[in-house]
Amino acid sequence: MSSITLMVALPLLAAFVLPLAARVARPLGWLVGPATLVATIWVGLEAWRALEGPAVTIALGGFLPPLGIVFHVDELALVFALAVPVATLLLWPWDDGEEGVRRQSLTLLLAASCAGLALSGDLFNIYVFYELAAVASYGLATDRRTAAGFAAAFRYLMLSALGSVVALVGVALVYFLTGTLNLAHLATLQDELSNPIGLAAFLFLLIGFGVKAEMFPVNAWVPEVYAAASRRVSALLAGLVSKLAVLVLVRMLLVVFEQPEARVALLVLGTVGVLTGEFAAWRAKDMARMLAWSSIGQLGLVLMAFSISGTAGVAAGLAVALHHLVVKPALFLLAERWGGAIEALKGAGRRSPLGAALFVLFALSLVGIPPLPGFWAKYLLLGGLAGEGTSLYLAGALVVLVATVVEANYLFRTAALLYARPEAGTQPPAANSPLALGTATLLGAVLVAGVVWVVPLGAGIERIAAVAADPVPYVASALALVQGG
Amino acid sequence: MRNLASLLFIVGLAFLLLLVTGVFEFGNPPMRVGQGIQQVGPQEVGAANLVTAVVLGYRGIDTLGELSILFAAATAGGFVLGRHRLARSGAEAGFVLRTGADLLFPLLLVVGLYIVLHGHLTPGGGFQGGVIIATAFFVPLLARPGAALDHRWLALVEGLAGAAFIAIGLLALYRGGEFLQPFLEKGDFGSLVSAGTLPLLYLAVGLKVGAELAGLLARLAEPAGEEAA
Amino acid sequence: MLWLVIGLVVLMLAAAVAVLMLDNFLAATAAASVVSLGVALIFVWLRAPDVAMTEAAVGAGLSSLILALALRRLGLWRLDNPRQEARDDA
Amino acid sequence: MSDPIGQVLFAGAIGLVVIGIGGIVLSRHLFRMVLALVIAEAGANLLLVLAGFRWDAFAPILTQGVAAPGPMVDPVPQAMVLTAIVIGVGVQALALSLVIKVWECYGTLDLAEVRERLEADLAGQAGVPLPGSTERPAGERPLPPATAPAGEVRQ
Repeated sequence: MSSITLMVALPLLAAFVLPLAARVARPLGWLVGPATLVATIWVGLEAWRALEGPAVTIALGGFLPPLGIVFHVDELALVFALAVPVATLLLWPWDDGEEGVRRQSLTLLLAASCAGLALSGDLFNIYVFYELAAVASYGLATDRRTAAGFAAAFRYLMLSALGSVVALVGVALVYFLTGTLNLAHLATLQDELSNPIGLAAFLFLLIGFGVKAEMFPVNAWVPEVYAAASRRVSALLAGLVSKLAVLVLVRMLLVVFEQPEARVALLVLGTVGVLTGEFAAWRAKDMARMLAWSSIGQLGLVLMAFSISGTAGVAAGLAVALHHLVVKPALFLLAERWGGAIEALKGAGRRSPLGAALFVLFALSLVGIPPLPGFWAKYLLLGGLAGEGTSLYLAGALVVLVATVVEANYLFRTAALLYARPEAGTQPPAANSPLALGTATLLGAVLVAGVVWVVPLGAGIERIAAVAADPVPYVASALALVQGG
Repeated sequence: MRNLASLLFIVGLAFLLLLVTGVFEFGNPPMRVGQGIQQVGPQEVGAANLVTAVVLGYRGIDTLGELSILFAAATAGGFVLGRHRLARSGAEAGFVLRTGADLLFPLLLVVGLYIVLHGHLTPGGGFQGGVIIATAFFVPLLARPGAALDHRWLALVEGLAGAAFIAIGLLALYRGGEFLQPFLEKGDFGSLVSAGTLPLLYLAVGLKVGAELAGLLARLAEPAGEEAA
Repeated sequence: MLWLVIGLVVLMLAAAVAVLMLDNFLAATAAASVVSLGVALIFVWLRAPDVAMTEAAVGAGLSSLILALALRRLGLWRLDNPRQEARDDA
Repeated sequence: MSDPIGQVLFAGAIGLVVIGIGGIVLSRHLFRMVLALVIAEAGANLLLVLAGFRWDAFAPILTQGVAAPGPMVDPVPQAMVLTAIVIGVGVQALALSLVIKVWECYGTLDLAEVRERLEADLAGQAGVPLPGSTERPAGERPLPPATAPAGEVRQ
């Protein structure tokens, strides 16, 4: 089980030696990244197979918690830790040359940090991995080397750095209160955290880590960066990195900060995010920014789902997050050459029937048309919100319904344009590259598989959620490590 | 309007923070973890400098992450600034600066290495020493704007030092321990060869940080030659 | 002791405000390194020699060096008051 | 509450964080935003070290063959601050690289102007009209700006 640390160590090692390997022999450099990611996936699968009981804690460096840093392994962590190398491999930058090597190095660093975010059980360690993900993504955001890319990346960096300072203050407050950073240890110190200062610490951490999670007040960077960066990078940031940031917030909410006010804060911010995101997407004139705003809306849904208490909340949040993890990268890949004005897409479906068909499939699932997985995700979400019963949660459910209508409007409007007759004298945009189309097809197949195996999938999500929603196994696994020696 | 919202946000933040810290008792922290490390740290790790014991032992993965962040920043910086311009004037600085740089270079290098290698005993360590090593390589650049750092050598040192840090960690894993678990003899407490693998890790950190920062500084300093002309 | 600390903190806060107010960026950068040095001094008093050393070497030294190099590259390296020229640019 | 020195130090740390964050949010110049970030980080680091301070305690460094002479301050926040300082410098260096590149591309460091040019560029890339303007952009702008910064770089 200790080998799970390889999921972080191997991509880091590969990122360090990649520039050297590329200098020794070009094919070697070309191979290092994908081979490492495949090895990482294998390590993750092995760990899942070897996982006994609900959760296992690994003491890094052999230093027992709470003194040392731990990795906490349960199925929730493994799902996301495995999604990281898989998604990275699908969106791998197959470029060549000096810049290609840098891009690949940064992508590997991003993969390592995301795996670390999924596994880490230490507050400051999470902060370090979060910063690593942030720095790598600033670099990747400039990958088109346009003036707009540099300006957007700078604004992103400043907002994110501001968030990091706020998060660091939050970490300091937690340390002031408890003198420890281990999440399991913090869970046993509830008394010291359930006070206004503990809530303030949570809010600081929420704002800090919310930047990458595209949370409402700190998401101004999203449309700029996603429009200016290449679609592959947008897909990686929207699909993967945002989910890991949400996972970190959820861990804190479930294990450490059990105050009801913390949940309400998440619900309110998520709801505002849904409203602003969906309406801005509705008004957007170009595909890239429409997808960016829609991503903000979807992440709002995820946050709302996780604000529901108990297993129902985690199950709904997990379902919405995983669905978005599959759909949004696919849509960004389809927007590879369709990223421009939506109006200009008239008739694009005639030049690329497969692309248009895939777009319709993903749009239908995103809106939540049965029997596609998106429907079940929204079903769980609405059920959970209604189950809470308080007026605030019911208002949230209402917002979800309104957002769905708005979402359906702009997505179907776009889909209809794809099949419209092109205006005389204009040329619809070219079809997407085979690589992008192939990857999108693969993701579409995953979506269809989700329809076929919806029952075992739902059972699995329920099982994972039942373990993750309960702080007892989390603490118990750390205790077992300390007592077992 | 936007400024108003920002101001409101800042005032709110200040108020919240002041309110929060008014409650704390300064100078009497709970120290749940700190106490434990002070009790078992010297035996468990064998480093006289407990901060080093925490940085490389208890929180070793943080340090690895920190190294990776510097690497990511240097890589992204190179990615952003692009290829360096090679054509430059060979104008040299004055005699005093040149001689000073020649004298400073070995001095800074030795001081930097000393600080790196004594990181487990006295204040200082890989990061502080690495900064000094980077300065050692940067000062000659100031004195001779025509000279250029060989980025290939820097990349080699950088990559190998980073790989060495992880390799030491993986070796521990291979030996049946956990990733980054210190091994080797702990040695005499407080002597130079002690604390197992910690000095080796700090050496890797120092070299990597030195190479990375030297490269970063050289890249930022590039148009300096044009201006001197 | 108290007055020393108060003086140091006031100096730091004044330097921090100066960073935001000064029109000359070279002076603002210098003020930022004053803040870092002040923090480093406080670290010494807080029995944190490692951190003080790092803050002095990295925060005050390296960071100021990086900022100064960037200033030079941006053409903001001047000792006179740049407000007039800034107006001309805009 | 009780101790005035502690209050002063807390106020200093919080003051630095708030001034720094205020500077990031309110500055209109890209370089000044980076300077403000430096201050905010220094404040956050100070706050973190304060979290581990103990009265009448020694630095967490032992000497050869001697047991600890008395209580020591908490080494953990110090280790975290070491990490945070280095992370901060890395981020600053990257931020400055981006500032340099923005200056080379746009020839301005004024936040409002940069945002304007950014919006125009994004709209131009996508081929959609700028919000609030009737003219259609002619496509992507060429990278060297109309007002070349060349004359500015040399003194």
